[in-house]
Amino acid sequence: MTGTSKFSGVSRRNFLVGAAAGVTAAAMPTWGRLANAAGKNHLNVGLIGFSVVNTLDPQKAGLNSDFWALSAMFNGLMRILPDGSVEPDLAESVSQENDTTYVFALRKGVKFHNGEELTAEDVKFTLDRVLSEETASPNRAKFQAIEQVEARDKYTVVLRLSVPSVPVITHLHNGVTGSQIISKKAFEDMGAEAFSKAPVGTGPFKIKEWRPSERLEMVAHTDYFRAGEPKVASCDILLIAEETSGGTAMLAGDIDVASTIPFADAPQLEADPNITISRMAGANWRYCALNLTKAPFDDANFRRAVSMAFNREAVVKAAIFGEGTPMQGAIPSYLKTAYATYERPVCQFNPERARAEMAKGKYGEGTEAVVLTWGSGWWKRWTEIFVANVNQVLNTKFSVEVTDANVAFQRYKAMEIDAENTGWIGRMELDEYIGDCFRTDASRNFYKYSNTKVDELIDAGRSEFNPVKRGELYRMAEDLIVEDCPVIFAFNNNAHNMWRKGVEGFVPTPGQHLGSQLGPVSVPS
Amino acid sequence: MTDTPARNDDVALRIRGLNAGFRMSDGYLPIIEDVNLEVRKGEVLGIIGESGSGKTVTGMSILHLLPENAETKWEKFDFLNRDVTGMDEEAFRALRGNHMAVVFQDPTGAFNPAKKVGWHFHQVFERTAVKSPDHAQRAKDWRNAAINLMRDVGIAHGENVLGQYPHQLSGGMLQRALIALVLAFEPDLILADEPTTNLDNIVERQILDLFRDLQKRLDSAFIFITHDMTIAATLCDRIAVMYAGRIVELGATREIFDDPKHPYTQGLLATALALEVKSGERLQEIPGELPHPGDLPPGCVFAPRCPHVFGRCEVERPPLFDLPGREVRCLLYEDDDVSGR
Amino acid sequence: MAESTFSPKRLAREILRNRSATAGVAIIGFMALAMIFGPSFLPYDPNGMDFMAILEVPSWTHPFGTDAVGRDVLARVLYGARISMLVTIIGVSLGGAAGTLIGMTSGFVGRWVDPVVMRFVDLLMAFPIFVLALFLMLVLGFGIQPVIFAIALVYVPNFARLARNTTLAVKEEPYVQAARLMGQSNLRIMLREILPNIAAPMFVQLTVGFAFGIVIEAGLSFLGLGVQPPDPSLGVVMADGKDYFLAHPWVITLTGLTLMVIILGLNLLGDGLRDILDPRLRKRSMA
Amino acid sequence: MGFIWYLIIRLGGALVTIAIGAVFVFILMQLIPGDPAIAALGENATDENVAAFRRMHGLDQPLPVQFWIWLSGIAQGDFGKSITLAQGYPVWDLMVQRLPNTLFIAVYALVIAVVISFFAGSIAALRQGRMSDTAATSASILGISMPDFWLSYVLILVFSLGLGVLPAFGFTSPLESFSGALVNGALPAFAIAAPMAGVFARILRAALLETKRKDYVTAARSFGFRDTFVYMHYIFRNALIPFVTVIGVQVRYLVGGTVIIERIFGIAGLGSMMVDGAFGRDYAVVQACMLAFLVFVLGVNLIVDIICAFLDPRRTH
Amino acid sequence: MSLAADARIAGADEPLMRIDDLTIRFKLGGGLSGIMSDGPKHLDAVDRVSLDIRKGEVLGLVGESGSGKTTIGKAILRLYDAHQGSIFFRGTDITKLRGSALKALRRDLQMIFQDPASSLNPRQTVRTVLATPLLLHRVCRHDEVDRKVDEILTQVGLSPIFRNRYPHELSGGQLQRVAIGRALTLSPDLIVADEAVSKLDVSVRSQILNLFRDIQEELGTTIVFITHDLHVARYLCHRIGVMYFGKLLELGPTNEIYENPRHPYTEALLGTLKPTAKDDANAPIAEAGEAYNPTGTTVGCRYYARCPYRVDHCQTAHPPLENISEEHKVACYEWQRIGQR
Repeated sequence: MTGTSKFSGVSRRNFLVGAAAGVTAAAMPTWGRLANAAGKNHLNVGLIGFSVVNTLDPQKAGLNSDFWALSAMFNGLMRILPDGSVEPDLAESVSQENDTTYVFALRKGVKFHNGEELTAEDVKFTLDRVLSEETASPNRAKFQAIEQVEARDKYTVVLRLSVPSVPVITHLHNGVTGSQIISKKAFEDMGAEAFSKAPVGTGPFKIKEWRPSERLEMVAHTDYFRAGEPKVASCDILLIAEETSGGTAMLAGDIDVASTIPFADAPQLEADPNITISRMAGANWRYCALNLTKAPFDDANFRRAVSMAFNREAVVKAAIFGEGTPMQGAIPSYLKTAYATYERPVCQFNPERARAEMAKGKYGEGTEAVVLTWGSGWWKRWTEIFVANVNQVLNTKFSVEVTDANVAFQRYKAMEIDAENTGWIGRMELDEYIGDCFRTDASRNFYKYSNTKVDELIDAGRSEFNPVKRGELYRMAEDLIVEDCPVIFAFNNNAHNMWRKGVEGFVPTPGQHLGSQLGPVSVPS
Repeated sequence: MTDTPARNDDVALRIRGLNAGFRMSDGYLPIIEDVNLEVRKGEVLGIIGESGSGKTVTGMSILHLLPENAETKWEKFDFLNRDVTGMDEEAFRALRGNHMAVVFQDPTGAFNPAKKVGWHFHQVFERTAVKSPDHAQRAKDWRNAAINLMRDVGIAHGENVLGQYPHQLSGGMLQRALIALVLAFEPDLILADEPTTNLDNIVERQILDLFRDLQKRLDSAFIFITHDMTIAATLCDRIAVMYAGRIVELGATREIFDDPKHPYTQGLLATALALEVKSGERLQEIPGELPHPGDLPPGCVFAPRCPHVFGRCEVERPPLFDLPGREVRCLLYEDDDVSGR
Repeated sequence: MAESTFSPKRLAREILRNRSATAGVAIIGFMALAMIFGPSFLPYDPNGMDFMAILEVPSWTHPFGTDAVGRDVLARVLYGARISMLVTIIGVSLGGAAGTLIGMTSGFVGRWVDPVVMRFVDLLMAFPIFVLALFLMLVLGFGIQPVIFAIALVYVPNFARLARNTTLAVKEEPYVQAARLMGQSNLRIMLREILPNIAAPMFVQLTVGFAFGIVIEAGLSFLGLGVQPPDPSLGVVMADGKDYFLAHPWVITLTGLTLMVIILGLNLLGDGLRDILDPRLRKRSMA
Repeated sequence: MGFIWYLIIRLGGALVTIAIGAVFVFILMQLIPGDPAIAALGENATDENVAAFRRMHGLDQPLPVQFWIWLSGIAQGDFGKSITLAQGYPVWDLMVQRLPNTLFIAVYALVIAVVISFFAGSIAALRQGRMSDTAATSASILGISMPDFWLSYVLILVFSLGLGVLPAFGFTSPLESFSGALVNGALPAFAIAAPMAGVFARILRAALLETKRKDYVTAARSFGFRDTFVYMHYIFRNALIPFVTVIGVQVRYLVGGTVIIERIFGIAGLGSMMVDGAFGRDYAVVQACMLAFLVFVLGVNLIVDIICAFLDPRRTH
Repeated sequence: MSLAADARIAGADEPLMRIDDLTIRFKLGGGLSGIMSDGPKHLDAVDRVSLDIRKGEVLGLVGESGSGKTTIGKAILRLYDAHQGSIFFRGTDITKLRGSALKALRRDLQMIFQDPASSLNPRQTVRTVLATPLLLHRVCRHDEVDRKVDEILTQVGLSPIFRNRYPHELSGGQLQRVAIGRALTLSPDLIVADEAVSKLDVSVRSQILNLFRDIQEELGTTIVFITHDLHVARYLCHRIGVMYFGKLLELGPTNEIYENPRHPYTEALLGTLKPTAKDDANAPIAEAGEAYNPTGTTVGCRYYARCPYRVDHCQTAHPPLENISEEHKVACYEWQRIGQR
């Protein structure tokens, strides 16, 4: 941020009339708009498409946006790299005493924002807090395998598990996990409520002011354990609810870094020499969940027919402007070890086979079903295309019902639906795509899918430490799931990140984790 | 002052061939036609007519105060021996107030409701300041001047009235105050447009007495517009009777009352006076109704109601015939015309 | 003389004589024709997706271009305008009818009913209009029927207040007293004597109500609360266009322009009708 | 004095309306289906999470109890705490952050609308029937016919992306930088102001034309006062009364407009907070916002009434 | 023959209607004015008035605006509720009647309003206006309605071609005829005519007055004629009641009132009738003092402030209505001094 705000970069656009549009970058004073910005070493980060960060207390937080913001102020014991591999972060090393006992040696001299040093007590306190029923952490289920957390000495923490579990280790990273390490002393001094507004972590930034639904103002944590980070003196995270506004804000130079951009605007923004866009397969999957307990989706033939009647390419092209890939299962391509590279016929658009498959089942043409959806334009659009597409091929009478996200999710949880378009984003752990969603009685298996073979494969995968073998196990489970077709797998959309010219050090992740990536980011002075 | 006309004649106002009407959404609506009037200083001319007869339009035409959609045409308009026909509006504005002023029918409506009575006096005295150095001096001490004037028109506690808003005063009181405002101008011509119609009987009488009294004291020319024959009889020197936008008869008050020529005047007097003299018999009627100005009969406008109507009346618009001391717009008197037409 | 009685023929003549009413009728008439017959002249189904023709720039084949799924925007706009108009007209009319009934009863009955009803009307009128509509949508759920209901409810207080005030004025008219002296029942007086005489301002309010009602519909649908896909309404099409407005601004701008023209027509018509039907204004023009 | 009494009674009436409004809003909120726990806890939440959350925030209490707690809190100036927008954050603090922005935009829009309409309305009335009247009148009706949310996008297209003279997004609190707020608020304020300016201009024109026909104007002209004097002291002065009254009526459209506009321009105001709160089922936040809107509308109407009372002595004396 | 001369008519001893100690109270503005004023929150528009209306007579109620004459008229017809007192009609107190009894009463009592333009529903044809009461009260069968309507129209001097006209197509005089016709449809015993000719033009007024007289003579209908026009009152009424700010000040046969007024207010009112010669300086007919403030707290005679005869005693209480002769009643302590000038 240079202290001038420019509205350049769009002048080539052909839709604007008049020579005025050709005027290049008129320098304008910021008018004190982003007050911290003027001439200082300041970073503005746009959190686009979200209007709420509900809490800054990692153990209470539940929303993706909560974590994307608060992760700038915290660290986990582990961290995850853009390629999906996990490495120690606050921990210096992890070792295994036996199948179910893990020993974490903590980094020494790590300082919390309040100046206190990080000790094993803080880690134990944090993890006990996630596990405590009283805390009611939405992420508690992730750590249920932990039986005991022990602070062996000042810098050693021991986790004892009930079963061997790879996911538990991954979930200790600074993402949508709830395991970010907090300062025990600060928490006890401040009390839960004050802490949730001004948390004390070890992260590169510390909170200055939180203006809910508007922005988080943070300043550099000068004692941050990674030398030389953060690179800027201060950083604001701005909540930009309207996706379109995110694009205009970037074009106008109001933000330096952003996660997500409107799919439609990607080429436009990409063409701007002042903006860098990164594009990668995102850590997400989109699908249509089906109610397996009632007609018509209690019939596997019918489900498969629908899946084969569904032209995923069209949805990718029209709903998200080509910014994604059709999916043949739940695992996104970013998880390379498990990603299926071969074709699965059930997930291939093939009208004839679809009709033939339908003919084998209980339900035929004219079958009615309501697909529930919610949310923003492109989300509704893909529902629309999906329904129109299936109706056209199978001559069914599917229809769309729209409600708001809250009601939609409530009805989804209670399975008061025929079908609902849904999906998960920002998940970094393989098990979250298969185990959490398809194991019998798993936390997100609302459609009550159950297949003992799948369960066995999942259990094996959870305790397999070899990444390649582990990927194999999950892919095999996925093969079985796809055949049963409990949901209609749809697509995986690209994860975009963008930053302005001169911004350096931002490492985009498939999960679009914003906060955890801000430490090394610098802005031109 | 440049706009003071020379006073070398006692004819204050002379109008010839006044026509006026309104542009409406559906075309032009003529209201008055061929009005000729003359008022001398110190004289009271009454204009009598029923509603819609055009008497108010006549009055407002003289002051150039008709609404914007009005059109007027003059053959001749002399004011204080100066030809003001076609005078530009700004110059004419300078005449208003200081030389010609109006007392309106509804005194409540004539005051700016947002301003106190005193403000009105102040502004009026300021306006008169251009007349002479004396007036300018008086404008400085407008408060006392206003109180004095109000005393003249029968308002005992003028100082209180100055501090009040128009709506706080009764109609009678406001009418007195309005008259005081008009008197402050010492105008050469005062037009009173049904100034008592909205007042209760007793107050009406008081205001009429006030007019009578003023008229004796001032040498201004008066035009008194009314629909009430009785009032006209007691107040006016001469009377112009209007019907459907035309003056149908004009002459000295006494003569008109003693010997009305025009059938309409005759009918009007008969019906109006019948009530007063209380014969107890059936009242005399003028049959029929007033014509709508947009829908006038082709001939004499009174023909459809006239008991003496004959053939030509229904096709010919009669001109104003000059009779000795009288002007009458009726074909019955064609032969009596002395003008030699 | 104030003209206060209208036959349809006379009304038509008056409208033709009034510039803004004529313009309004012309615009609304044109839009109505376009809405009713337009879609059948266009070779496109408003919901027909064509993935070969995504987001095409306006051209002769697609005058308003195409949207993200290759649907012809003009077809969607015309069809959507039909839905928008229908939703608005039904909603505002329902609200108008209910409001008129409530207001008229309140004003006519008086006593304790009037202050109670009016306090509630005051309350509803103290809420920002769009906020109230938004809330009702959340309560009622999304979709066409809820929008109609929300628009109706939002308009009830407007009409109730107007009806009540005009009723209070008309109630004191001698002819209403005369009707009472004739022994007419209250209901009969309301329906026969009062209603016809407050109908003109209510009618004017109705046209003006349509104009803002369609904005409410579009706004709600724009926020994703109103009419839902696949049915297009003007708001739905605009909300769609909003998603790609940077790169493909014609969808939102042209749809909005159409909406504006419709509102303009309604406003002009409302203006004209006010001139024609409001006896107060008419008398003045005679003065 | 009479006027003080008038104020007290008006304020009392407003308080009653607000109290009924509070009940109304509370009931309305409860009628909305959905669950704040889902909004707060996200997709990972388990049933026991949800139960704990409901318990923690008193959502398991019977409605009358909840209402009573909320109402008695308000009586002590405590508007409760946010649950899904900013868990544990006092609603009052949120309001304090947001209110200046919304007020600023509303007043900004109002000022723009009044200034534009003042000129457009006056010109139209003074030159009735001429070209400038036609132009001003047409512009007004065009303005009225423009939906504000659409206008926002058109303005962004032209002024931000096209000409690059005004920012499309972001807003500075007027408390931080007034000039910044003026520049950043220009487009949103104008988007809200344009339709209102049209309404105001038409009202002003009609009021001026009506006042022009009043007897007292004829009387003033009969006194030979200059046209400008008559216009200022008689015509304009008295036409202000209906003009100001209409501003009071329009406030509910104005404030409603901020709901969408704040989202489009990314203004952290009450309107956007209320929408977020409504979608998040953050009862206390939404209720407080609704009450704030209620107070705002009633307050402006009260001010309008007071101004009218001063403009029109018939109302006070 | 003068009607007024025939003051005592058949059945005069037995009043058709007896108003007893009637008070009509209005709440004063709930809104601003009520809050702003320090005075009482109500106004007695009619204050303890007692009055007999005799069968077959024309009773005139005269007074200025605000005197309560219209209020009494409407109270008789149950358009206002009595705050206190009773109204006996043929022996029954009608102030408490409701429902069907009230509806039955409507047949016997009718009203004619001041403004003919607003007394007819602008959306109804003349036929509808006249047929509605006929059908509602089953005066005639459906197939007889047109004949009956034509009969009524003829009775009030209108041609049957008016049957299908709307009010705006009729002139003021014609409208008033229709209104009179409507009042007659149910052959009422009593008609209240409220300023029924004051909005009419002079030339039309006599037509309507004649119509009233014809109807009265033909049908013998009792009429309460409310007017501020003293000429009209004298012409039409057998007896006159003079009202002032809610009080009945004087009541007596028309001749008696006009020739021998015994209340100072009546005297002043009648004083306004005397035709004044143009040059005749008149003694003031009433003091210009402030009128009685009906919302104020003044006790004593309401005419006190303006009364030239006032004595201290008048301030104690408003004088009661006393019989000064068999037919003549006055509410004045000093009545003996009046009329002696």
